[in-house]
Amino acid sequence: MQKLNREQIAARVAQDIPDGAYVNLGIGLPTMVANTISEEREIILHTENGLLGMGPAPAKGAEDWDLINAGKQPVTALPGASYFHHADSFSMMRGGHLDICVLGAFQVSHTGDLANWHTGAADAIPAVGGAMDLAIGAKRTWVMMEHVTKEGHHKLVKTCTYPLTGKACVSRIYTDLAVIDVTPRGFEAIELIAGLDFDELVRLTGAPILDARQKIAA
Amino acid sequence: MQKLNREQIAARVAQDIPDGAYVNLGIGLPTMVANTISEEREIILHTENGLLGMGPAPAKGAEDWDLINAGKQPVTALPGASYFHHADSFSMMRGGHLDICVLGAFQVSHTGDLANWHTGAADAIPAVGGAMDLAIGAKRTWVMMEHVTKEGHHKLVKTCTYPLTGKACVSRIYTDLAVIDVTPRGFEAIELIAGLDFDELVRLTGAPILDARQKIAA
Amino acid sequence: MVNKIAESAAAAIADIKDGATILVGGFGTAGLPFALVDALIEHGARDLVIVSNNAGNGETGLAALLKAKRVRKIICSFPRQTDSWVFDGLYRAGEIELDVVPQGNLAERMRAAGAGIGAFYCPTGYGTLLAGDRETRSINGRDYVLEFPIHGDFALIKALKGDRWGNLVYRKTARNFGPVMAMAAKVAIAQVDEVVELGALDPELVATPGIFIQRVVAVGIQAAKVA
Amino acid sequence: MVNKIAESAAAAIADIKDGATILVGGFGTAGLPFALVDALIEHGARDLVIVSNNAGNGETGLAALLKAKRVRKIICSFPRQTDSWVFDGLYRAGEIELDVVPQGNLAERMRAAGAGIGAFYCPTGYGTLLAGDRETRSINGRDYVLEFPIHGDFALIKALKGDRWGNLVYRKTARNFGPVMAMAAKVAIAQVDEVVELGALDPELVATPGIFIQRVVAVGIQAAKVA
Repeated sequence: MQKLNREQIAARVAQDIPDGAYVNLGIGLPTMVANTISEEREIILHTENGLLGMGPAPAKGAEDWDLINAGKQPVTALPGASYFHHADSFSMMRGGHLDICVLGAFQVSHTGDLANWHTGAADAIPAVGGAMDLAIGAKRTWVMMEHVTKEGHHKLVKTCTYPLTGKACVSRIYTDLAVIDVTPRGFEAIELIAGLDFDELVRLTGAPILDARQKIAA
Repeated sequence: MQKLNREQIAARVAQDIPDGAYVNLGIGLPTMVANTISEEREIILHTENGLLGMGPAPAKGAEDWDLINAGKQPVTALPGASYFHHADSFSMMRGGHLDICVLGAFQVSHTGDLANWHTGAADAIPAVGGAMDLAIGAKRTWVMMEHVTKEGHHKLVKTCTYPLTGKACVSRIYTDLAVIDVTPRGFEAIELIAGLDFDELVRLTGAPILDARQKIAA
Repeated sequence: MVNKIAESAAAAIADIKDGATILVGGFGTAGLPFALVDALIEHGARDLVIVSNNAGNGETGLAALLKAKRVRKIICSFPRQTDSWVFDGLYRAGEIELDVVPQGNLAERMRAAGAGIGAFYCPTGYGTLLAGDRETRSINGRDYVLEFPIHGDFALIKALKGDRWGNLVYRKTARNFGPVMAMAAKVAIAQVDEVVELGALDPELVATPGIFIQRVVAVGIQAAKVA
Repeated sequence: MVNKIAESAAAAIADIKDGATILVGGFGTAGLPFALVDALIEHGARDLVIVSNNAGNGETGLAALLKAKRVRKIICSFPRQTDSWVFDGLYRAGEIELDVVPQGNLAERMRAAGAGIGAFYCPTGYGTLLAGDRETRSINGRDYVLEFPIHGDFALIKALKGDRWGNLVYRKTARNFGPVMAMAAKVAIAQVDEVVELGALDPELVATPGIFIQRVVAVGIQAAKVA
């Protein structure tokens, strides 16, 4: 069994984004999804600091620091792009106009609660940015993360122990081991990487998880 | 005693509008104020259908029906004008950004209640437009109207009998007989037309009115 | 390829069902999407709820839709005009329901729908008939009325130019309700004078980003009103 | 003649008093009004409450204002960044108060202030720490948190061009918080690369109509950030 690396998780996410979708990719890991979308596909990327139709990073030396993404990295604007202010930009999220947002996470509960903004550590400086707006705003909120922490702790859990970003907002999780839907019945694995036993996935998951691979194939 | 005609009331209102003020002139009688503002003065007119920097009516034959005022008459846009949508336009009112709005009225109470949108008649078709937003939104709401009705009924009253447009919103009233402030003490006349006895004004006013002419002169 | 261009006004509105709530742009005739409304009349959907600033002018546009008896209810700020005889007649005959909403509340309630706001406290209309039995609240000494969003199943709006992503630019005061209605409807349909190539619109000038628009149809220049 | 052009950044901000609440535009360094913030540091006002998306980058702009110990409290969405060491140090030393607000709520609460909305029900943050002990309400099966406006005594923002009426156009994603902060402040001050003649700005392109701006100062082109 070979776990997916980050690029492979990103590519797996990209595969499920329909053509024509309006998508926001959260800062950090999800940003990598953009690089795995093939050029012939037309997916319209939103960045919450006021741009729809975000293009790839500019060539070295061609950076325009008035044209950045949510991670404050220089980007480009595609033909068809538009600029708008923050209240309009967050209306696009909160109003349910984005089809998908992809976020990183510390923990996701089997009811879809998301924790991704704060470790709860006493000395941590809290910083939330647009995470809470995105989590509850998009039509579908997908999470992209490693299945367990570096220390081997569960990240798919019954109840998040870290402070929440949003309640019952995650609909699907892409990990280095599996693709998991969050349903009224809890976690349902719809895809496992080659060579991974379902029992092993159960062991690595901190809440009950159903094998729904047949359902999807059917 | 010669009552002011409508043009004269309009001119009297215009005289009190400071240079540089942002002003909305309600449909009907107040629209006439625009014509009495001398050309060398710079007053920025707002029309709630999405224009700031409204200019005079276009020349005959030069009408552009995409460029109209709240009364749906063709207007022009001055250099420095801007266009915006309705939510932004009414934010300008409701957010207290307009310095003055001038409205017509059926009745004004001595606490500043305004009735100008509905006669209350059973068979009347109600229509409010932007009157309620304007009445409560501008920094100052001025009313411009005849002092009494054609039938001789009071229009300055203790309590409005017509349905209200806004409560405690009117700060000044310009009539064909006087200029009246609405204060915590009620109506206060600050100016009477030449030849009008104060006692006569009292008779024509349906609520207590104080003579505040000295106060202003002092 | 994202392509929101519909081949005709008829095609653009074909899935509007009886009973739909439709936000119709325009202030008087400026910004009124005549081609889409004409297509809707032709289409035949009935029992409609219309949200628009006015209730029709003369015998065309919204007035024609009303005259064809397709509208069950109208939510608007200013139905009564010198040329609103079609509405006036229906209203006096008890053949149409009317919900009068202050103009700014109409705009803000649609914006709230588009922006995912559940409700908001608004000072407009406090203490008046139009506040009805709505909740009120005093905040920092000022009185407010609780207002809820107005959502549309469809929006029919008019813009100057559009592209295949649905980006729109408007013309002068014809912009009026277009941007907020586009936000507030499940399916927002724009008639434009002209469809332009992707990239031809200045991204700084786009007043309605394409995310708010589902369909665009070019109808050529339609004057707001012949004087 | 209406003339909102100030002769210098120093003159534009001269009446900012100790204890003022100041909305500072920008997302990171894009749209950050460096010249106005530098003038504010020079000016010396202290005990300030700053509302801005971030809490300073590097040693310039907001970070320099913080470093000069002029800020009592910051209301922002994302203080912690790779280059926010000035803020981080003050925060850990207990020398600055922090109020973290979700980014969209920050924008919407300022818009509400500018739009005369008393409060609004917002789904963002429901069930999280950041909702604190705010009122909540379920509307049509969705849970909302009651959010109140954020007003500013002053706003300091950056735009590309302005005119003597205060009309502004912005550049790309440097627009960010400028328009909402302009609405939300009693005195909104814009630094612009260039002041242009009245009538030189396309009235369709003006993103902040002059009614929301009290002062404009030309400072020449200030790059958002040298990479």
